[in-house]
Amino acid sequence: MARKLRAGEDKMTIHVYAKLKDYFEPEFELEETIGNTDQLQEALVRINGGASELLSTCRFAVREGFIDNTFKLEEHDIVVIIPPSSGG
Amino acid sequence: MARKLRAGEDKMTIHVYAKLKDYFEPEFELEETIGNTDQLQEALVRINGGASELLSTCRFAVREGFIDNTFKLEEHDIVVIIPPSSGG
Amino acid sequence: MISSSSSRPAVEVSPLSAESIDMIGLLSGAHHPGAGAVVLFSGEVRDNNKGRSVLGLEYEAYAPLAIRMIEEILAEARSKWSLKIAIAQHRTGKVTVGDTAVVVITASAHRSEAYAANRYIIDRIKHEAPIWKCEYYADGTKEWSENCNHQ
Amino acid sequence: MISSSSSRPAVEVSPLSAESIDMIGLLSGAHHPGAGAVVLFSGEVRDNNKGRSVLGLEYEAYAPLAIRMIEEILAEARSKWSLKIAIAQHRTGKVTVGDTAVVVITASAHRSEAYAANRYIIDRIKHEAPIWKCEYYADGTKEWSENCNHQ
Repeated sequence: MARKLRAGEDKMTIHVYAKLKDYFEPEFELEETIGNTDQLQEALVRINGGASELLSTCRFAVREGFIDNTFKLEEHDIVVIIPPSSGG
Repeated sequence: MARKLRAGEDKMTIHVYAKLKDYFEPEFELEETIGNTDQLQEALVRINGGASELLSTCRFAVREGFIDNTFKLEEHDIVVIIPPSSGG
Repeated sequence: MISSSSSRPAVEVSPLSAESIDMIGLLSGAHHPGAGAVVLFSGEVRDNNKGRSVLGLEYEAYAPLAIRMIEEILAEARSKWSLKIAIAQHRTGKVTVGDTAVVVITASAHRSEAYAANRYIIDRIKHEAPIWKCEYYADGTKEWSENCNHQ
Repeated sequence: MISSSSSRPAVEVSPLSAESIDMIGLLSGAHHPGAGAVVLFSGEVRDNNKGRSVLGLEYEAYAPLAIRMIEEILAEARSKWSLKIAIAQHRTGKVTVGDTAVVVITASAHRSEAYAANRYIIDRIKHEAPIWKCEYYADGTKEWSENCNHQ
């Protein structure tokens, strides 16, 4: 997936998959400043509280690698939110 | 394997497989009277003592079913001698 | 996808496929003169799940990460069990009842390794790779599978 | 060879074959709408064994008993793991390096059962069925395998 370079824009882009698409658009932008995955999770719950439980089980990825809450998110990042695999 | 009916003959027929064929013909007849598998094993060791160890690990079958030493062999029986499987 | 213990050219198999999985083609290529055991697993779409009648599934993947994770799982299995061959391919998109959703093929000198590695690979793909399943039911509804660990 | 839990006509597979095993044909027929997991094991002739270079093998069977025992093993596995499909076929006669000597295919709702049953079937066939292997070596000698339990 090619990284988007968008000159002059400082919005964070969010991609969601699978059941998260029941709560969010597959791809959308966040206006607010987000510093880490905890803050991102909080921002998403503000958008749709119904996704709260599901979000608490998700992992996050930037640049095709997993990140945790210690990773410093920057405004132009594309963050992928990864629900649990079905495992079946 | 069709059972051989041989009128007028009272010889026991022996079939051997695999490594036993290094010691015996694949199919041969025994002149002596054999009552059970222990006696059969002894008779075969008398024919070729080199097979003694191998014979002690073999099973015996009559009419496509395994038999043990309690089975009363009769003179017209066809006895199949079954070495251990290779297991590999 | 290169098997380091193989002297033959390795078959390049993409870990994800949007088209039907060519299980027969993959199996036909999965032989090696030093491998006495080949084990194939095919995960196929059942006509029912948890008591509900299923028409088909849709698999969605976060492709770049899914591909990298499957390749890493295969490389780890190859090394751990000295496999001659280890390949896996998972469907994306819509699959119907009877279709193969995922295939794993392993080959090794003896059978214990081929079985163990095969099971290890499918379990890790199912539990770790970012691939999700949406079930379409006969009653017209659909549902994304959540973490259901029955096997 | 009839799977009692199947509503489809069962494929009749002879447990012994003097001709090449049609692994692809057997696998192509081994699908069932209620089976989410298909596992195939192929035992193939390796180019070496215990450090010796192998040209080929010859399998000899006490056919009537071998056939009955394999059928009984399959029936037992079908019942124990509620399999949708359980088939096995073992070669007799000469086989060369790379040839399939024995194939086992199992299919069940979930994968644990298909793996476990497949392994159970091949282990019992290898250890119990009256089928013997003669190895032909590159140095011109041959040898009947005796009880070697490595797997």
